[in-house]
Amino acid sequence: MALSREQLAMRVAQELQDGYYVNLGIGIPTLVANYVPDNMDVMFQSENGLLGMGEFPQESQVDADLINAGKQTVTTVTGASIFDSAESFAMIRGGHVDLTVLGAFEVDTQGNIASYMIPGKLIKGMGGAMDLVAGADNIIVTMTHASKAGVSKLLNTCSLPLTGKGCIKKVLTDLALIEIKDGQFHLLERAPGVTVNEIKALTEGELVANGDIPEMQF
Amino acid sequence: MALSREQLAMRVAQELQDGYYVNLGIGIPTLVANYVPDNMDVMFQSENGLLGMGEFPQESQVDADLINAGKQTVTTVTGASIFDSAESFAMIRGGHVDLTVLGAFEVDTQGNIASYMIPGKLIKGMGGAMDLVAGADNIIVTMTHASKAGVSKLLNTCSLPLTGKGCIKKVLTDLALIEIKDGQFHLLERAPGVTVNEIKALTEGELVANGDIPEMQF
Amino acid sequence: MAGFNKVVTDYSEILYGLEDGMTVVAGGFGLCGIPQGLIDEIKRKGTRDLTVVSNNCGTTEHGLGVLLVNRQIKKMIASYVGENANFEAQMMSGELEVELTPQGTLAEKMRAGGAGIPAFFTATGYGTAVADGKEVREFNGRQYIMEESITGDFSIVKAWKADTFGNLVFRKTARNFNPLAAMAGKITVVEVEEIVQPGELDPDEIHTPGIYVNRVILGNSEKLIEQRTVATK
Amino acid sequence: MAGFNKVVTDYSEILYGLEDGMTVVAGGFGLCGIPQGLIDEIKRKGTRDLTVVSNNCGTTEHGLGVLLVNRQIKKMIASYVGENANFEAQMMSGELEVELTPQGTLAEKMRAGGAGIPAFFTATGYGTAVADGKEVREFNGRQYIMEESITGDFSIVKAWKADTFGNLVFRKTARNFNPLAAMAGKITVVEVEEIVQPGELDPDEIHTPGIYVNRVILGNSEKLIEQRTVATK
Repeated sequence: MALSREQLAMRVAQELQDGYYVNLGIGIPTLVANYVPDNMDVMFQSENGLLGMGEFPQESQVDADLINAGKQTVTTVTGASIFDSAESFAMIRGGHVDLTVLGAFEVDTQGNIASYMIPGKLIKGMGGAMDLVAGADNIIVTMTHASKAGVSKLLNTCSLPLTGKGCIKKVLTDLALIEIKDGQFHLLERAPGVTVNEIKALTEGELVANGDIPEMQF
Repeated sequence: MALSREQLAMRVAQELQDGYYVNLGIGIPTLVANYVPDNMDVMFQSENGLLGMGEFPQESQVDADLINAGKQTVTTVTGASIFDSAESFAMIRGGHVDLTVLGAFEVDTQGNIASYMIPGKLIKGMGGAMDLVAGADNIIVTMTHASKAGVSKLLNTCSLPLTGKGCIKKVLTDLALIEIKDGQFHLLERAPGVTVNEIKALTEGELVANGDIPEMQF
Repeated sequence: MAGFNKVVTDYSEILYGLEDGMTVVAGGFGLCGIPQGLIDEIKRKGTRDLTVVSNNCGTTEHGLGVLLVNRQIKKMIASYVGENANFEAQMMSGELEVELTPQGTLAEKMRAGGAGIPAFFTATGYGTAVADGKEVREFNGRQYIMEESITGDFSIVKAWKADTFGNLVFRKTARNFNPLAAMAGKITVVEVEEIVQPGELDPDEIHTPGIYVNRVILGNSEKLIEQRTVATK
Repeated sequence: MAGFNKVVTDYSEILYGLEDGMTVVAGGFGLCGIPQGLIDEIKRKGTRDLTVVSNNCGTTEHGLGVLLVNRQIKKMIASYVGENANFEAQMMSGELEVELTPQGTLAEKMRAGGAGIPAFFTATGYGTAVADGKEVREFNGRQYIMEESITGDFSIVKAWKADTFGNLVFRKTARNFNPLAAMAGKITVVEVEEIVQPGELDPDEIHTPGIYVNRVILGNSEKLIEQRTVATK
């Protein structure tokens, strides 16, 4: 069965390591913060200028001067630091963030990602997404594997305007964990109860499934 | 008579304006700080990361963590700010400093300046001098007009390695205040008792002296 | 010290020198740390045909959105403009020119403009529409695009505290683009919550040195929250 | 929070990963704000053929000069190296390679290296020996040269205070190149005067966020003054 939003977040959380600085995009990636293993410390970077983002505030703590990149009110954890936007993107673009998690509309076998714009609809802008995909070595894209109509989002070539070129190596969909390598999708794990053939059927780009593909464990 | 070091500093001080941020090089320029008019406030920038440099400290105030660009112990004035070297040169190179005063070995009619290196002697490095001459619009070079042997330092073409190209517009020597414009030296003022002909004789580059050239007033 | 006193007491004087057709660089992220009082004064003054550089363009009722509604903006350079319905209409009609710029590139462009760096290379945007017409160059086996810096005729900034010399301190994530906007402006004006005497701010703790600041005014705008989100547990 | 505790208690562990032939970026201006304890440890460790990037090269007895005297430096990238007699001899003999770099360009190269910017344009050095072999380009009628950024395999930094997460605060002009060196290093190690608990440093007043810092050690080096100058009146 396809992963729920919570399961997607739980699976991403398994990629965390103790001492990681992590940038979480809006949507599903945000949920990852709820599943940090107890024996592990990670710090969340918010690209509007905060390292050490905490949980949402209690009513009494709400502060208009303390928001995240999604413009939501947040708190800081102990040991947080605050800085301007150039410094924040120096961290991101300089490769200092250990893991970046973000959503996408499409990815392709060349590691391209499209995530910010659907022509004909309102152009809202790329915000920090282009910086994040270009700056990080370690990126996990979370997305649905295909549209509700069954149209694959894992393509030979992205059809939408790109957010970044050749920068994505790991994709977690509601059906599969996939590595992008040598111009192919490589199936690493299946969502529980989902078969390799089901995944192949919903993957437009070439999907390599070598040997026994394990189910995800939660 | 040729100006003394103190007179050079006094004449430069006449170029100050209320509210100016000023960077003073090592040597004679440093003395300018002693002649700021009473009715005027200026702030001194030291390129190692200090805006609002004060006088030398009393014995009891000496602080190894508070030095100027000449590595001398200094103090801060009220309202000073401290920053890193990139920020310091952002100010300088971004043109935010109102006046820069620095010494030179040679200048020429093209506005070139040589001030950091004499081939064959020890190469000590340019420090911040290349940044200062490239970053400032308003620069005054203070120097002796000629060597003790009478060899001009105001040349057609600098003979020493350049610190900056085409960036000097105003030179104060011990004999004259000169503007560099249209590939010529233009005599603006004479040191007291020094004649135009005496200045011409010690100026290799073409010197224009239109009309009555006033003596400097102190 | 008269020479460095940058305090202006009347909003009608704070925008002296701002003219039609100029480029205005603004601090703020969403509605956080925006110079609302200065924006309102630009509206009152009615300056037109502005090129505005800011991460966002406010909402229909707040932030730079009020200048958009009032048809004072000719061109917008921003990274994300999703919160303003009016924006879409003006953009679609061709009335408003928009240059979408990645957030990090935008921040770096402002800093570079203030620091005398006319252009720099970045991997951000390589291979995307952002790279159209820009030089691509390889360094150490990776592709980068050249981005030119931004300077403003005017910068409008929101800070927490200023001393009378214009030294600034920002509060929490209201800092965002404000120190960069302060660097990028030929004339930089700042709205603050508190004005203190020189010496009250520790020199080691000043975020923006006064050399970047031309005028300071005490503001009284309400701070707004776009996404008021509170803990559920 | 074990994950972010960066405190190392023994100097013998602080340089783990430093190898012959590496590039080391060092903070400090003259002898002000130099990581003397880390320099002494590099001497003790005996790592050789280093490329060292620092504004200055210390004196014969202090700062990076001790590594020079000990023949551990192969190449020096600096803006001003006048305070070290040994330097001249090694340079003249061809033993030491020297790349003189304008101070502002050096600072910007370190920051750019840390910020993922491989190159930038600057007016500094145009038309001088510094421009030899570098691309010249005109922007808005002015000539600029292209400078490439610097990253270090190792950065050695001196700060005033650190919390255990590696958040740093510098004191007065001992800040200088230190925050930039911290950004530029693949591995950044820091010597401090005081280690405090997380939360003791105000998030708004941290100069270098801990994300740039790998290890922190409590130093005990004496602070030196090169030009002790006192008021005469």
